[in-house]
Amino acid sequence: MSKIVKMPTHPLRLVPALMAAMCALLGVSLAQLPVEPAPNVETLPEKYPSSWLFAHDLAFYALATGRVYIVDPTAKTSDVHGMVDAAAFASFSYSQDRGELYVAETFYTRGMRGDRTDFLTIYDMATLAIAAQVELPGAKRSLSVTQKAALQVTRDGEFLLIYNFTPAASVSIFDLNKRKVVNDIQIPGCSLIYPHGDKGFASFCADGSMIAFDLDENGKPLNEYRTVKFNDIDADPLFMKFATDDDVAYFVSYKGFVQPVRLAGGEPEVLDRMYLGGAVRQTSYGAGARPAGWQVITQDRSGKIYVLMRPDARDGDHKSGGSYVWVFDPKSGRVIREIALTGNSISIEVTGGRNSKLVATNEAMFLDIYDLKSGAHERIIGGWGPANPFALHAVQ
Amino acid sequence: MSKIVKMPTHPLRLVPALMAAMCALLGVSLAQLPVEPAPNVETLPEKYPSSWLFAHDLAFYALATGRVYIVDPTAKTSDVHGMVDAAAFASFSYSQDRGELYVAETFYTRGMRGDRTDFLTIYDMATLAIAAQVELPGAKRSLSVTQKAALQVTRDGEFLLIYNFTPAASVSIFDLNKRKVVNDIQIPGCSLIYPHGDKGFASFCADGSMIAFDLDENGKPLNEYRTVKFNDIDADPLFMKFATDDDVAYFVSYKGFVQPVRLAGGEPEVLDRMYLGGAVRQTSYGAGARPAGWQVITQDRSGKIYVLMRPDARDGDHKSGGSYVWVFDPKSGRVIREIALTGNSISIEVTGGRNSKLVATNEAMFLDIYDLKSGAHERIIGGWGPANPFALHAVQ
Amino acid sequence: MFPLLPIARAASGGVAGDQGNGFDGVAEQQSSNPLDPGDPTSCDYWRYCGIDGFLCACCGGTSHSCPPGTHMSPITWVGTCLNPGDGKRYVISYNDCCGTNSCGRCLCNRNESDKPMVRPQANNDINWCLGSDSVTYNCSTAVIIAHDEG
Amino acid sequence: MFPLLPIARAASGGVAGDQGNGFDGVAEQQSSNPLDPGDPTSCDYWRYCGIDGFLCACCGGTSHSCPPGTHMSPITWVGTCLNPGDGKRYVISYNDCCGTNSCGRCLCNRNESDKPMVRPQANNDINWCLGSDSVTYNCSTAVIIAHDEG
Repeated sequence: MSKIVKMPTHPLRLVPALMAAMCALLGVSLAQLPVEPAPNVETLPEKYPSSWLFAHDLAFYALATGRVYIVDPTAKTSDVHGMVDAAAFASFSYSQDRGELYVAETFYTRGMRGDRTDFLTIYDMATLAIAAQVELPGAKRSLSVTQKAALQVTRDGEFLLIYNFTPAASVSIFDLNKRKVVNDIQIPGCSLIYPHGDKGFASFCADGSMIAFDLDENGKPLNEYRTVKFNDIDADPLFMKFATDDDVAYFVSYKGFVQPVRLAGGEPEVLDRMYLGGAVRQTSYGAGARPAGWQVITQDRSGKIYVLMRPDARDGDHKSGGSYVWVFDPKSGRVIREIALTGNSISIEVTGGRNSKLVATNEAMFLDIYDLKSGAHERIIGGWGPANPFALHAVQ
Repeated sequence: MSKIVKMPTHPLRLVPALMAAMCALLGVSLAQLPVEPAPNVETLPEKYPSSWLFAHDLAFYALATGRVYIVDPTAKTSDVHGMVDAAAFASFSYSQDRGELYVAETFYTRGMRGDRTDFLTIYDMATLAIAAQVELPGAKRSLSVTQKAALQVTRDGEFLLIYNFTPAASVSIFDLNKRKVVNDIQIPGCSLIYPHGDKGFASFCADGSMIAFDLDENGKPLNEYRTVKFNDIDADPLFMKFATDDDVAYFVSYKGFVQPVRLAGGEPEVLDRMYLGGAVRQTSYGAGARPAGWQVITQDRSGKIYVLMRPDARDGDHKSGGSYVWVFDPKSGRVIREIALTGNSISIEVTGGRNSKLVATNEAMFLDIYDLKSGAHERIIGGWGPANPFALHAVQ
Repeated sequence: MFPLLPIARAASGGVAGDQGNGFDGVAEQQSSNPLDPGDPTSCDYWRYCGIDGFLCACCGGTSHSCPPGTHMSPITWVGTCLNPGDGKRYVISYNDCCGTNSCGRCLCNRNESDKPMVRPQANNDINWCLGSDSVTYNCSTAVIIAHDEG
Repeated sequence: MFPLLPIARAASGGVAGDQGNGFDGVAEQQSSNPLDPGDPTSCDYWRYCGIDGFLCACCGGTSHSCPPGTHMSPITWVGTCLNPGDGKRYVISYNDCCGTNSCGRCLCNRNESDKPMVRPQANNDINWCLGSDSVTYNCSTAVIIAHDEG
């Protein structure tokens, strides 16, 4: 893949064909350890194990240079398998079925300035080579701290949904077969994207309702729905991070209510809210504990909901992180378990496979790896300089 | 300077003309502290005080996003006055006479990839606005850890000299009046740029000699000179950082020799080398102390040479930094003073003005500020995240 | 270790009025106006009750002005903060300064008025440089735009 | 605080054979070949005697291969390092891996064979991605290209 420098006579050129000459020049011969081939570039499996995780670095100290690290929290060696770039408040998603990673990102022709172009960059999962770079017209892609709801694949795997904010809000429908934007849907006063049915999405709206769309095969709305106003943004707003169990999306509020919404296509169903604090079992903290952090909610493969909790939280602490994870069983409406973290953390995720882990981004921006079964802290993964892995995506 | 978003009816628009409406909407009135104007952007003096310093951040954790901070080491408040971008192993220089900063930098059309373009970016010193962006043809600009000798203004202030390495070595002559490259001079086997005479430059060559050119007003070589071989690259090479006193450039070797070269135009004059260690007076370390670090040498306004020294240095330690600065008087050939640093440091610089400071980049990538007269450690300046301020440029 | 975005206030230490701004290597700036008390280079300065980013006062700007060479964003979010100097609440506009790379100094995150992105005009997770010539984010200001009578 | 370019070895702690690679949060990789002893994720691994950069072995590559999605630079500098496994010196080519942003892990700088830039083929201050499709630097390898008979 490397291009040979167009300087055929320059002595510095070190390509395999010239190596023998180089060795002769240096008075060397073949050694006991074998000479190693170059170039030599690693590859990855075409589908990633469900024990893996994507750690999306916002790169707050150099926002144009965000990254998504591919992490194996179960690995005894080689805990990071590679990375892809994710520029300027990028958003990230992927499709195991297609073997593709998706990065919606923003470039300037001259680094920090010049002409803006937005791209959807598609990577081959096995090689991390760029399979396609598709320009997203209109320079309207949403730019915010990295979060999953800014870029979502529809449940049928056909469309990638891109959230736009200029501050006019819209959603671009990117057809993953055609690799192009097939429609833009205006969602005035509404924000972010949650999968709805097989081929549709929902958004939160500023009046406290949700809006939802069923889409046809061309990305055009078949139906548009508007729920009742159930999100009390003034008094106790819902975080916009979400967990899912089948077709139910779970949200938590600043004050610790769990709000399920069935997003199965058709009319969204706002289910009964439950109170985390009111249903505590075997927990250290009750009153005063609140969800706090960035990615404050996630799920395991059995449908349990995990919420990052801050003891003695006060107003304004909702992003300050938490040191406990409460495991909530939506079937019983109860907190069934508490996992004590080793320190304050801001984002959580649960990986799959036989060896499931609870992964938490801690204050030092390292990942703490906990055994999901025992809750024991096993190790840390990080050491990536100023990286800010705020968004964690377990491989599904 | 801000562009108004083209969404005249959107309620989020917060421009001064709409502020009254906004206040009415929020039920507010003017306060006791006055309402403050927006937009509001600071400016700087047209010439910078000689107490100021440029701290050039390589940004090793995100190389596309280097920066040059404008620092006042004497300030009780506002120790950083601003910054300019410096992308991808950029090189930096400036002209007080023209009131301009110069950044030679490299961009890709898509962040880390795409088509490469090199630019010389010219900033107005008073506003830090971009005065010109001139493309440098050939994608050949040298990319290395930041250092002064990669970009130099000729002593007459007419030309900016840009070092290129592909690995073919050349120097581009950029006419600062015409704001364009007027000539390229090939310097095969030679590296970096040192001002020579009023309008010329010298370079170090791989055979141990220096090459030098006098230039005409069009940037064409009038004369080319080659010195004897005085740089013993195998046994005791000279660092390529330099100090200057009038038309003499000073270099130090790995083992602690001082090598002056008169670069006054015409035939360069290789002057007698002197041994730092052999002329020690009032120093803590003698044998075993060697120059070590990155910017290991600088000068004050009286022509004294400052060398960053590492006690008990061994082979391979030449970039490991030092904890002492030796002040060398070229007139007497003696080390006349030793300044003990508070810790290991990698780059040094001396600022001017009545209140001169010795500034050292320490291991934590903060600047240690020492009073030049007393040698007392006064304060630290930094807190700039992962920045790597390896090159320090005192304002002259 | 690194100061962080959502919990950067913890790294700043101290409270308004304490000695030091809590940021190693950053010169202090004590206000001389008793009606506007505190240090604009401290995360605890009263106006910053909902800020999220690098403090422009540490970067060549002030609490309410941008560093040279940047552009102040024309649109942003607003919150209210209590001024201990006069006991009154002010409406603060958190204008970002845009067009150059992150300043990198004095990272500060406080969320007293912050609401989720569904109410963008009250949210600090959005890059408010979105309305500027370049969306590249350098630092954040806290501009007094009104007195909150509410 | 931050590990640094020219003095990053100090931050790595330990020596070859000690427990731990010296980088918090990076899994170890002990060699199973007695002829090639040490941990490729440690700055003290024998091949790295002249390396300057992020170790590819911590980034999805190995001591002598690049992480997926990067390109190995076709030109670079060479030095020699002593292998404690067989007591012999090897010629090592420090090929950079290029095309994506800095890996950011296991920053390591050692300069045993390093000469100033005037001898570029023996210098590690140069961005050796200069000969690649993109000069963007991700990490550094240490490839055995020969046995040094000299």
